[in-house]
Amino acid sequence: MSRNPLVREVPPTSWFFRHPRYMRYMAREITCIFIGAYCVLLVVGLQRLAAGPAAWEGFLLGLRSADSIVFHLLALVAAFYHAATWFNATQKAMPLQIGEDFVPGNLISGAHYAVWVVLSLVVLFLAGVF
Amino acid sequence: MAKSHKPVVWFPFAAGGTVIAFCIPVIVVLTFLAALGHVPAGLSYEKMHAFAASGLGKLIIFGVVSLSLWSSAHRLRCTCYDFGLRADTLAATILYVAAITGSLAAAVFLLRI
Amino acid sequence: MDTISTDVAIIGAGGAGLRAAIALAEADPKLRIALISKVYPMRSHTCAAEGGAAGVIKPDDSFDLHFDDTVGGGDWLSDQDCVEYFIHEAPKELMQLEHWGCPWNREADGSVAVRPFGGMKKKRTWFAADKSGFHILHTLFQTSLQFPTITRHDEYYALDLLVDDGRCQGVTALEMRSGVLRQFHAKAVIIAGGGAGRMFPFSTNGAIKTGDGMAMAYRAGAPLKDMEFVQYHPTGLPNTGSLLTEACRGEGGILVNKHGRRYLADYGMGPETPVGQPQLKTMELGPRDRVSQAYWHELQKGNTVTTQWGECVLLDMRHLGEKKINERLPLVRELAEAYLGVDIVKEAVPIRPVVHYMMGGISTNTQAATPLPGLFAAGECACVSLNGANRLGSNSLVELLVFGRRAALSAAEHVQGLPASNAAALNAQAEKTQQRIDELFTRSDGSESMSGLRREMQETMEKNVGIYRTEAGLQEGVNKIHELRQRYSRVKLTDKSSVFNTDLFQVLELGSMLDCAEAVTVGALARKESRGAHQRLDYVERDDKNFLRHTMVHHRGLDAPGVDYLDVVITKSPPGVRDYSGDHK
Amino acid sequence: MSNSPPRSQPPLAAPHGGAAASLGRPGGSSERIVQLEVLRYNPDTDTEAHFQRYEVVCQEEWVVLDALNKVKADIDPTLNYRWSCHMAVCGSCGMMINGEPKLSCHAFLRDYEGVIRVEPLAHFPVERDLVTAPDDFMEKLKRVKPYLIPKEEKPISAGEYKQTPAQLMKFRQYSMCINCMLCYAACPEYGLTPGFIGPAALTLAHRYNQDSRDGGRAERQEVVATHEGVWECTFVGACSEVCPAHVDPASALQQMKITSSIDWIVEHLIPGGKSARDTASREDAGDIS
Ligand SMILES: Cc1cc2nc3c(=O)[nH]c(=O)nc-3n(C[C@H](O)[C@H](O)[C@H](O)COP(=O)(O)OP(=O)(O)OC[C@H]3O[C@@H](n4cnc5c(N)ncnc54)[C@H](O)[C@@H]3O)c2cc1C
Ligand code: SF4
Ligand code: F3S
Ligand code: FES
Repeated sequence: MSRNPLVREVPPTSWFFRHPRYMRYMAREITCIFIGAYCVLLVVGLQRLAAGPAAWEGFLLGLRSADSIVFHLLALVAAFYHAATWFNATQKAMPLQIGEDFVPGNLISGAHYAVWVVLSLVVLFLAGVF
Repeated sequence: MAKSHKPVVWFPFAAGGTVIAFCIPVIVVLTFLAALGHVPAGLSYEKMHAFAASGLGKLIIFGVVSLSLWSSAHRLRCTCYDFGLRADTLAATILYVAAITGSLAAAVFLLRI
Repeated sequence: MDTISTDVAIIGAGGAGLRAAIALAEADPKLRIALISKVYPMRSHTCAAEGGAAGVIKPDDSFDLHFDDTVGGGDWLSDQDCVEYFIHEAPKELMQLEHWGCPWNREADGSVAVRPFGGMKKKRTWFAADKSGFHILHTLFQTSLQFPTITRHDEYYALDLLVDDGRCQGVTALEMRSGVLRQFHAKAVIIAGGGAGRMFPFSTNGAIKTGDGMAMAYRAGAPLKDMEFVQYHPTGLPNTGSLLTEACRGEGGILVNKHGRRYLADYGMGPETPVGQPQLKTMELGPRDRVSQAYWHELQKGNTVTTQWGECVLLDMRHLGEKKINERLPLVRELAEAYLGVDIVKEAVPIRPVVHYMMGGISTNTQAATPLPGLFAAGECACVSLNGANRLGSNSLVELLVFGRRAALSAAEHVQGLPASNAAALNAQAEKTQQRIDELFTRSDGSESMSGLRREMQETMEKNVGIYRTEAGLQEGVNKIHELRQRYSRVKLTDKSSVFNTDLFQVLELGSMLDCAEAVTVGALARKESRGAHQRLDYVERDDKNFLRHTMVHHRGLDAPGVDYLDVVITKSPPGVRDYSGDHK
Repeated sequence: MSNSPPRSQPPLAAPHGGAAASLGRPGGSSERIVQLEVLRYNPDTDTEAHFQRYEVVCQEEWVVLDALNKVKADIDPTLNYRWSCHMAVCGSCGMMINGEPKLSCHAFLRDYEGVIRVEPLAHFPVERDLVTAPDDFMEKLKRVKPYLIPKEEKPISAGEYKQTPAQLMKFRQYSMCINCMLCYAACPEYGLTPGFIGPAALTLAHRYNQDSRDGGRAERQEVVATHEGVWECTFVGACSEVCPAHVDPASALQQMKITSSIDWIVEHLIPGGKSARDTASREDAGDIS
């Protein structure tokens, strides 16, 4: 008698149910669908903008539907989730060594969050939100 | 095995990921406000038009839109694979072409402004 | 039976085996090298060594000092020509590892850093964080990957040496994943099989340290030397045997018995020093063996603490405070918390001495050659007589390198111009091994359980051949081990499957351990003196007149082994008073 | 020095609350019956794997490996698994414990409730019971040339290659890998695409690339920068989450993606830009040695 190694196939379409961390990963990846769709919306917006004031107003009015609100909510969640995962990851992709020591990872991601908040506030301010 | 040309698609993906993280949330907030009926002053036709008409404005808008599109397309390509879709070349072609088309469209519209 | 032809077969891919393989590959790119190991190389127990490796490198140090430390530390049982060779090769070997990428700790100017170590008068221990052995092993393993002439046979369990025409010409080994026995025909064999601490119930040694290499050579006719010298480390966790580093005491930890007394003061290591102010050479900073021995006396007096893991004394570090403990002893805190559930900030840790290292092993000379032509040995399984009666910490990692390489060079020389081997004779021997295995599988009267025999052996070793020994206890030990060896021939193999049958390997390992245990007990009974790690209550003095000699134990099948002696080589340092204070200078 | 009083500082030195009883977990000896559900597979007799239940009397502070050892010694000698060091350094005892890749010598019973499910490491073929075949990993390890390829050869007699503590720290973390393969069992991309060189092997390449003494990055790029190299990694990050030695392979791989991308740009977009070797030596400008 002899060897007969047992190969356990990974189920290609359902593997991510096996562990919560895989679900978190898939959630991160799926944000791209909403971001992508939202980018398409932006392109449409550009088209409307190019078409003149009436078209632009129509575009803004068109945003005011229940579907649009739901979509925006989803896109917002996706965008925030993406931002958080991205900022937390940067310290891994680009660790910073000063002398012997590495700058602690949460300092790096913390700096990202800070810049992000400031940038967002500036944009909101320029856009006249407050 | 030959070295991969992945960097061609990966670099813009990484750049786009950063752009999405920093810029998209706040932009979504803006249009969300509009969707709720509180159109921010900055989204008026005059303001938007003026912004998009300036060279810098065009550059920013194009950068954000095209990189974000690219990043999303690339990530979707990987996600398709993760979901068990094994036709990677096909998925890549469709998605990248879509992203490029979207970017080109954005460029055309911007130039018309 | 499959035959694998090679030039040199190396048994064991720990530090010693890998160093030998690389040295062979470098010495002669035409040599075919078979590297046989029962575990993947990086699983070898060299990975567990923490402290570091000694080699003279700094300007304030000298070869003479390293010589004196080693010979004195070994209680003059070291062969001084061997020590001489060793101390000169040591820095070269450590430097060679540096050139292979070993991440040695560094000084600010980029040179290699050294730290002080027990028994060494100068700072000369090279270290890679607290994972020196790990880094040495992985550096060697990774370096070995670039040599195409090294063919690894991972997870092959070596069984018997093939000896014909008065010389060693190969080995049989079981491929563990298939259960198939193969024979390796080789012009020379190097054994680098590691130690045998698993003969004892409490050991810092990994599960693989079962003395297979020693037993293999022993059965093939090469004598085992100085096996009675077994090193105990004073502070091990009582359940897992994990080591709590000497630094616990270096930082100011104290040892107390169940009455709260710092009992070391009662064993010539006092007077007591103030708590939290450790001083070199006294009390808790006494020498390793003396501290271990004091535990034994406390045990006899009933002063030990009874815990769920057996009799212990307490290592108290609470007065160091949480801050210092976290700063200096984070690993110790984690270890005690994780494995015992004791937080050293809040509680004293129960500890006990734990078997750590075998000074004895296959008898080799300074060329790493055994008395059996064609057979070489290096590493913990060998006794080249560097460590004498007591090994100094951080000498053995270097021993692996120095004598691993030396064994390779000797083997490379040996294989030149050998007469052709008699394949038929070798095949016939290999068949015998096959029969031995087959018999285990078909044995119907197997009545002895493997784990039962193992337990009895471990209890016997602990009880009779521990830190202190007596005539009566040793005699009991000899008798018991003899009995267990007889009973072993009726051991029952429960698992009859072919693939990765660890029941089978454990049975075989038990056989090896019993062979080694026999040499330990017989050697200890015969050595009527106290020297280094061999302490007898009935012969408390060192006896240079009768026992400045190496014990040589010869295998005699199931009969009692033969014992004779070999003189110690003394070149320039006549036996003197062992300077225990050197341990912490 | 004190004059050796018969008993020094009793309150400090005395074990609190009458010795034995207070040692270890409260309540003295704390035994617990643990239910293990172990995946069994014997190629001699089985065509499929199945779970087997064992009830083991354990000490509270034991690890899963201790429980398995108890099964092996007292209940079922035919159970097979690897282990050696019992101190999380030899890397042999990796298993899936309740679905998570773990070193069984570092998986504490007190962290588990109910039945503990023990399976062989995911993504590797099962040789028998909990023993997997690591051949694929071993082969990949070799492919990344995980050894020092010196920038400049020099004889031993010329002494050490100088390396500052800061230069050492740059790669030290990546040299701590114990080859336990938990990261391979955790990485879904390795599971989906077995050709992927995988976290530990690539990280080892990074370890040498980052070593100030090394000049072999260009050679390693031939493996690292391929499709099966870093580009198969989608930054799941599971590898770093399960790594018992805190090596952080995810970090190493992302860094390598960045350098590989820079290489590509240098090679393809900058006239005269050639190989990784250039970037490698540029990166290390400012070395001492
Ligand atoms: C916890 C601990 C800490 C230590 N700290 C230090 C220190 O700080 N400094 C120091 O100098 N020393 C230290 N030592 C001692 C030192 O680590 C060992 O003596 C040394 O590593 C032994 O190396 P080796 O190559 O001889 O054997 P090992 O590394 O044990 O390798 C033995 C090899 O033989 C193989 N083998 C065994 N039997 C068979 C068989 N039947 N068939 C095939 N292959 C077989 C095994 O697979 C393995 O590859 C320490 C030891 C321990 C346990
Ligand atoms: S990187 Fe970590 S998890 Fe992966 S093999 Fe190395 S030590 Fe194990
Ligand atoms: S889990 Fe796998 S995908 Fe990359 S980050 Fe780790 S190797
Ligand atoms: S037994 Fe060595 S890592 Fe667990």
